Amino acid sequence: MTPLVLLDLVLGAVVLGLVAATLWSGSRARMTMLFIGFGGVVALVWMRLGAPDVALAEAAVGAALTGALILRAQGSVPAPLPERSRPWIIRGLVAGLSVAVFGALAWALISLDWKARPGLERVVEARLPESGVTNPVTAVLLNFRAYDTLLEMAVLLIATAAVWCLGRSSETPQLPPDDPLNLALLRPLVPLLCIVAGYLLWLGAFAPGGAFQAGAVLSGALLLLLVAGLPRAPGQMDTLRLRATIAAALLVFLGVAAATAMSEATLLQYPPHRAKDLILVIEAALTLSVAYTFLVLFQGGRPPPREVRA
Amino acid sequence: MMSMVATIFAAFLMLVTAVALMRVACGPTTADRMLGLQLLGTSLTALALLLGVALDRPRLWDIALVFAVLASPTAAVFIASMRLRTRSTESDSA
Amino acid sequence: MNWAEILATSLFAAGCFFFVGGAAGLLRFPDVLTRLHALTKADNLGLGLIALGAATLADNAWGGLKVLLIWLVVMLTSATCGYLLADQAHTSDLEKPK
Amino acid sequence: MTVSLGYALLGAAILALSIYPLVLARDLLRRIVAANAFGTGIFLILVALGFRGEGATPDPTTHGLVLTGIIVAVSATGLALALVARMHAAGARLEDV
Repeated sequence: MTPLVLLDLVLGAVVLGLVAATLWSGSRARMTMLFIGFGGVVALVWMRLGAPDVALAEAAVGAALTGALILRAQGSVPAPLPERSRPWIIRGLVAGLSVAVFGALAWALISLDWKARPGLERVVEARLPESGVTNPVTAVLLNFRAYDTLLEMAVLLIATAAVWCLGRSSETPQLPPDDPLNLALLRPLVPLLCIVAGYLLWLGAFAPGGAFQAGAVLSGALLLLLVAGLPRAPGQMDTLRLRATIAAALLVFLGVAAATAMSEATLLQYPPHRAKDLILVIEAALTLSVAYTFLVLFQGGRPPPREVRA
Repeated sequence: MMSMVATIFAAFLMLVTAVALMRVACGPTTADRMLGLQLLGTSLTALALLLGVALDRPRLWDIALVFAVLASPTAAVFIASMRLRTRSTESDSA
Repeated sequence: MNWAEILATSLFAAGCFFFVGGAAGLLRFPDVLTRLHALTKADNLGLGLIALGAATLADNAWGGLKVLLIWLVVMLTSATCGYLLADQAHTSDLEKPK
Repeated sequence: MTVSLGYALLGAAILALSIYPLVLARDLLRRIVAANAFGTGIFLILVALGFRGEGATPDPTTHGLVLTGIIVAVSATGLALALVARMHAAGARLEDV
């Protein structure tokens, strides 16, 4: 048994145990806290499987941001009553369903010819020089399949709009306001988070990284500012600037799409010598929009407009 | 050679982390669970460093950096929402 | 195995030792504040030693500096968040089991 | 090959484990968490399908898909949490679920 097999076994056992403990535990506090841990451990699985871009996103989004969202929402959803059990026939049916789904998936996966499975890595590798970047995942997301990412930004905008339609945001949780240690935490960390976000954005062109990871890290900085209760922290008020930042990525993306449609006759087909610049512009806008979108999703509703500031 | 050593240490540290997760699962208070998560965050940072050596991909260290910088926003949100909740229960009882 | 690798291996081993100590303390100590004490050992020393080990294996100086930056950030986070958490646990009813 | 298959089966197990709470849990927060775990199971199968063994280049399209999936999942989670909070603010009781 090689050490790597040992690592695989330990990692698999921890992930499986963690899922079972998260979903099948009686207490809600246990469920939420274990779920945050689950996101972090899954990031290790992505590293193991040679997907560092996904691991970065999972570490930032899956563990940190989803955790923050759920922690925030926990307060506004009343504590559950002790689970009244459902009729045994329903429980039996659902248990049978999950066993059947696992059986079918396992059968499909085992009977798969893993040596001959199709893949696009050759194609991506062959066309990589035309894409303007050398990180294949960024090339896929922002050039070869840029259409998907464009629609993804539309999904984010729609989710934000839907959350804002649901009502006002509730009271923002805040750290003890006059504690000197808050400032000791904020002063070095907020600039550092911004630098790391910029670093990931720059890295995305040639190494694991990119706009989504950068945006998630930047939203960490915004969350810190918000939670520290700084009077002019972004996300507290429904301002034009906030709305513009959230919509920026989609607007820039649509602008590029329209321009390429006119000059190249195909939607989002960048001219090769311009590809790098275009991707950088789109990614910069994506970073800002993603960061502010996560911030307003955290708020869980529309912040008050500027007038009713008092 | 070094990658094998680092893989063994990573597997070992993963086991230690699983033990720490028991504290997240058992509590008893929410603060205990948060302590468990903080230890998990630190172990994940260390594991990302070790995996970078084990799989011979130093780029994985960037993930350790992300784990490290994003530990504090999560902890801050946690502490802040605990404060909000204890304050609202106080005003309910008052 | 050259000297850097032997040094890194022993640093990894020492780091893992402090993680074991931190995890054991987290499990065995009786209340939040003592568990916090155990946790800081793993945060500061465990990660610090593993980071030093990784830094000795870095291909270039930037890689090593990045790893040391990670250690500094974790120390800052664990110190301040540990304080805030202890403060909150101390002043509120967090300490009562729910 | 066995590594890919093992992690893909792990993904299938995560997916299957989350079906029960996804359908039956009375606490809506638990359903949202289960939906997230369900998604992670699918992501794991996808990434395992793109894994080509140690040192080989994995399939970047599956990574792109999963990355998109993670971002969409968190925005859907945010919307679902806001919906649940609004439901309870409007006076819905857990017994109605």
